[in-house]
Amino acid sequence: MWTWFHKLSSPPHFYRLSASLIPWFGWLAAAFLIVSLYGGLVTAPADYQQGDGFRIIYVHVPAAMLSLFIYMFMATAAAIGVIWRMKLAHAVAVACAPIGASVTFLALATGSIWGKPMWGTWWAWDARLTSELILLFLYLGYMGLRSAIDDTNRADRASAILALVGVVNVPIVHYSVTWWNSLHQGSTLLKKGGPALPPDMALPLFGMIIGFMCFFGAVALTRVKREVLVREQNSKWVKDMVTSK
Amino acid sequence: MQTPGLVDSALALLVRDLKLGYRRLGELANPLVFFLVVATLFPLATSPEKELLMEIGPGIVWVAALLSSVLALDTLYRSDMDDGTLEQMALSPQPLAWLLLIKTIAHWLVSGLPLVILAPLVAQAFFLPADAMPAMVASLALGTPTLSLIGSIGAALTAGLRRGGALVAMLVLPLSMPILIFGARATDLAMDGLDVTGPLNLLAAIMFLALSLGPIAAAAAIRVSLD
Amino acid sequence: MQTPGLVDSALALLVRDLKLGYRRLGELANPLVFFLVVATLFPLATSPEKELLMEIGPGIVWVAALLSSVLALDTLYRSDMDDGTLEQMALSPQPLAWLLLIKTIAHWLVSGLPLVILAPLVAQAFFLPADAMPAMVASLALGTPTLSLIGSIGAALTAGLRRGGALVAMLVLPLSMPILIFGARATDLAMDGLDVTGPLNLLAAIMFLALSLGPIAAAAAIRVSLD
Amino acid sequence: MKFTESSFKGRNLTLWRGDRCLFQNLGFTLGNSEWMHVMGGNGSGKTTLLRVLCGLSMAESGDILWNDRRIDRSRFDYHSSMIYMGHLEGLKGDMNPEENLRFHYQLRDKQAGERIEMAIERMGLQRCRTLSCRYLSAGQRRRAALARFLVSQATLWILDEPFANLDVKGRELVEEIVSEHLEKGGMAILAAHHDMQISSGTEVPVELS
Amino acid sequence: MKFTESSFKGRNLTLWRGDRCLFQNLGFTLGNSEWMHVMGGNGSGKTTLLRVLCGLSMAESGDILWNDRRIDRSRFDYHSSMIYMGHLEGLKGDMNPEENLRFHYQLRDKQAGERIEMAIERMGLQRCRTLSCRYLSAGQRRRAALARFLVSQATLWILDEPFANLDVKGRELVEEIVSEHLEKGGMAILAAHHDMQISSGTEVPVELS
Ligand code: HEM
Ligand SMILES: Nc1ncnc2c1ncn2[C@@H]1O[C@H](COP(=O)(O)OP(=O)(O)OP(=O)(O)O)[C@@H](O)[C@H]1O
Ligand SMILES: Nc1ncnc2c1ncn2[C@@H]1O[C@H](COP(=O)(O)OP(=O)(O)OP(=O)(O)O)[C@@H](O)[C@H]1O
Ligand SMILES: [Mg+2]
Ligand SMILES: [Mg+2]
Repeated sequence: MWTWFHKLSSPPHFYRLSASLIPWFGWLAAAFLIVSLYGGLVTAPADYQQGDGFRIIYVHVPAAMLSLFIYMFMATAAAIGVIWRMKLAHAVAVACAPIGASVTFLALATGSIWGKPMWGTWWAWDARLTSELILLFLYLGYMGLRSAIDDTNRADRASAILALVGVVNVPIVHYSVTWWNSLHQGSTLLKKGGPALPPDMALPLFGMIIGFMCFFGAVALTRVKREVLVREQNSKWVKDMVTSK
Repeated sequence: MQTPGLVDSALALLVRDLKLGYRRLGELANPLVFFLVVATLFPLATSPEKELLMEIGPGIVWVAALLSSVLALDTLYRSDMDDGTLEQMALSPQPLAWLLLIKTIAHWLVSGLPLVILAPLVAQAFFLPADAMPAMVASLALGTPTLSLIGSIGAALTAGLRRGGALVAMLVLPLSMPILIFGARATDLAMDGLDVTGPLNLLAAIMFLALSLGPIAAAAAIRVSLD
Repeated sequence: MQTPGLVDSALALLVRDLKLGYRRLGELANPLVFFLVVATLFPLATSPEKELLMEIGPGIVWVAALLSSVLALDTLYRSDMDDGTLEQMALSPQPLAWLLLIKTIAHWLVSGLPLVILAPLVAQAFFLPADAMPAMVASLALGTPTLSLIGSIGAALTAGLRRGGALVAMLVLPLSMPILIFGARATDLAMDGLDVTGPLNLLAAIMFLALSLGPIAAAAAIRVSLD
Repeated sequence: MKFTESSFKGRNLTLWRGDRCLFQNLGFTLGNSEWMHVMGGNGSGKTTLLRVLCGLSMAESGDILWNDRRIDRSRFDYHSSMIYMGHLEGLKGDMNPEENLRFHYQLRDKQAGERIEMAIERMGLQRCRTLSCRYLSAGQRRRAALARFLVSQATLWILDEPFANLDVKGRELVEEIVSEHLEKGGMAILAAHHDMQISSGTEVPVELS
Repeated sequence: MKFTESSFKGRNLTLWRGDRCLFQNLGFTLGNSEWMHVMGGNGSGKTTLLRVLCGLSMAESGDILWNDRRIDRSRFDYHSSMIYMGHLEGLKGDMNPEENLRFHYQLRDKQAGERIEMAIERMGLQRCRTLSCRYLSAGQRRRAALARFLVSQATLWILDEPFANLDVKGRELVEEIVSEHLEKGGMAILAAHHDMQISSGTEVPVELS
């Protein structure tokens, strides 16, 4: 276990590993997304209340879930980076932040597009919506703090602390619908006793979620690869690699 | 040589910070003045109608409290950082998190406590019913220390950077939004004659969480800033 | 040796200050995010009802204006004072008042202008009617420079005399109150479909007064601070 | 008073700043009555090394041991037995030298009170003891910071360019004080461009480039 | 290049700080190729005197004359022909040395551009020319501030402890630069605790106590 951990944390090894993993994630994402989109947009029946408008769920829910997942992932990486002083983990956290911010923005945008017909307003100051907005601010704050510190080492550690502090917001986003009576609808997918959706609606949704995850994997690995290269630009293995090309 | 205990060192630091705050009367007045300006601006900017003022009163008090505590943040560690006293504190045998907690408390005494004391005055100006006053003061008393504690993390993260201002606010405000929501909610409930223990308990819980975790995060951040 | 003219030196200083404000392109987003965060605080603290938000909207925008000009004030001269660049500026052949005016303009470009540009967005979120928008933007465009200019005098006084804070508040507040009142009045009038030229003319007049006297007062204050 | 036997060791210290290696595999051992003279031109990394030795900065790799325990694992022990002065004096401009000194020791040593008087006198600060530090001259500020060492009973002294801004008498005074400290069995680490006339103790030179 | 004939005079300068008289009825005359050596222990008032001579502080009484005109009456003239470096370097931490130097001369001299390159090289700052000044070492910051003098074509140089934080080579460099300046007919006012080896020009000693 430890040797594996150590091996993974060596930049050249990670670089090669990620280079071989990216295509896998990429193709899996493409496959899942295409199939589920077809399932969601074509074969799934229209909702008896909302008609075809509900189909935005296939973007909104995966994006919203991913926004939370990426934050946890980023914070975990940052924690590993701080505790074990592993630079690679910091590189992972850095690479995740912009993706997380974009996905959060996507969730907010699709949510408000959906909210207009459903609630009659683009935006309401409701617990779920607000905490999701705070999540976006946290991502932006993370990136803002990084950009304000020019020394990578220092920026890594400072922004990691911020990411860890921000973790308190994640359960608030997730449980906001349970803790406060909210405009936003409650948990339907991960409810006890199975999802409260008919299978031909739910299956494509799960497919989309997996597809989004794989897409995140591919983009994140690509960004980490780039980040590692920039950080290790003076090291021997990068120079060897560049000159051997 | 006999190292002073936690209480001795805390007292010394508290006295020093209060003394410095008192010597710089101006800095002490800033958050206060700002608080009053924000509060008086609203009747001027909107309209002096009683119903409206009553409705926005608690919210305004809270926003003013939040903004003025953020405003004062810049001075929390910056000056100690610039003249090297913070690095001397980090090299003392006392735990850094403890020292930062004391500094934050001193900061709250200078910037938060006056707000708690002044709030009834402002609330009066906003025609807040007298029954709601205790709830509002209680919510401020429980909420503003948390604001200072969260702010202290932000200030610690940006202590080494020259352009703190907007960045600190950007880091701190999102995290302090829940306090604002619960604080204003408590006063709202009290105005409607409802039970306020719910939000007050929550504020207290958050305060204790912030008390236990905030200084540790701030200490870690200061060590990074000093590097 | 050929001493650069007023325009050359002004351009150089402007570019420097803007560069320091936005060392990285990403930092351009900072005031934007900050303003949005501040704007979100109010509905959170009061209530998200449309009528209420509509009524307090202009007030909120003006509070944010005051806040961002006060928040950034401390950095206006303090950092140049602490690292000695201000004393080098005072020793340059360029008139000090001119240099300070340029610095104030740079400060407004960083802290005031984004506000003027973003105000319609925030106003939208507060359901402000579209007809009132031009008046509001105009009032901000005329009012925020004055806030910066008045603030610059205060900042100059406190730059060296660290205990002059109370003095600044006393100097800055009475002077900036009228701006806030007229600014918010203009928007209010426009919302009711009335003529806004009165307050706007007044704002313009105050701005020109501040433009001509502010830098001279600030330069005198800086010379005292440097002594 | 004699200091108890202690040791201060560095092993394999390496530090990069940007794309520049300040020191690599640096090692040293310091025992009682030994002083380390850190030499090197401007920008060679003396200040950075001293901050690493204090525990303010972290080296990329390598260990620093106080009495054979890593300093980041025994912070209390280490920081109780060391004292540091860097380029920044660590004086509050709104407090006078005496208040500054007193506060410094309120976090460190309960019994320092009596020695503070003596330290102010010996550093030649009698005339400005009640003057806010912001009005002090550069050399007077330096002296106020150095007064800490006179009060201190720490074993390890770390001084970064103690001579900067001092006049001739001031410099002699510092050499005298350090010599006395070494005589009592203390250790010192000094970064300085000048030659130092330290009359006792053994010099351990470290050259950075 | 030779400097035109100029004169710098002080007459009856008196200054009190608090209850302390720093100097009283101080007078001096400085002509081309002369340099004033301001001496005195810590806190004797050297920095204060230099700031008065710059026009940053005001003396209680007395006049300072540049080419026989009071400096507060001919600010443009005087400030066009002098350059000052104090205890504070006047560098922005967020800009690199080159940007700092360039900005300094954008307010003073349109034609300084070409000389900036040379100045950076001569001060030994090639390696850190693109590094933000906040990351520079104390000596490198000092060098960056001194680079201004190499670019300058001002007649009167005022330097407050130019040697602080510099290494041996740096100190020799400063002496060299000042000597060259004096050879060209410039004037200099230096406050320093060290002995200075200025190989040309005439020394005008001023002792404060
Ligand atoms: C701007 C507005 C909106 C925001 C910020 C938002 C945010 C979120 C978030 C963060 C989640 C994920 C929660 C989690 O994984 O724990 C979520 C899930 C969901 N959202 Fe939204 N949402 C918005 C509008 C809407 C609207 C208008 C609808 C439809 C009426 C909607 C329907 C759903 C559904 C069905 C889920 C899945 C719930 C589950 O099974 O957990 N959302 N939303
Ligand atoms: N981020 C960075 N990138 C590149 N170089 C850096 C960075 N940060 C610091 N440095 C360099 O590291 C060195 C730090 O030097 P340090 O302050 O330790 O020098 P010093 O020996 O104390 O010098 P002095 O005698 O001038 O005080 C400097 O040369 C500086 O230019
Ligand atoms: N308000 C005041 N009251 C009393 N004394 C003061 C006051 N302000 C300054 N001083 C004294 O005036 C002197 C100013 O000295 P200055 O900074 O000019 O000294 P210096 O010769 O440059 O010393 P150094 O060699 O240490 O740089 C100091 O002795 C200081 O204590
Ligand atoms: Mg150094
Ligand atoms: Mg001096």
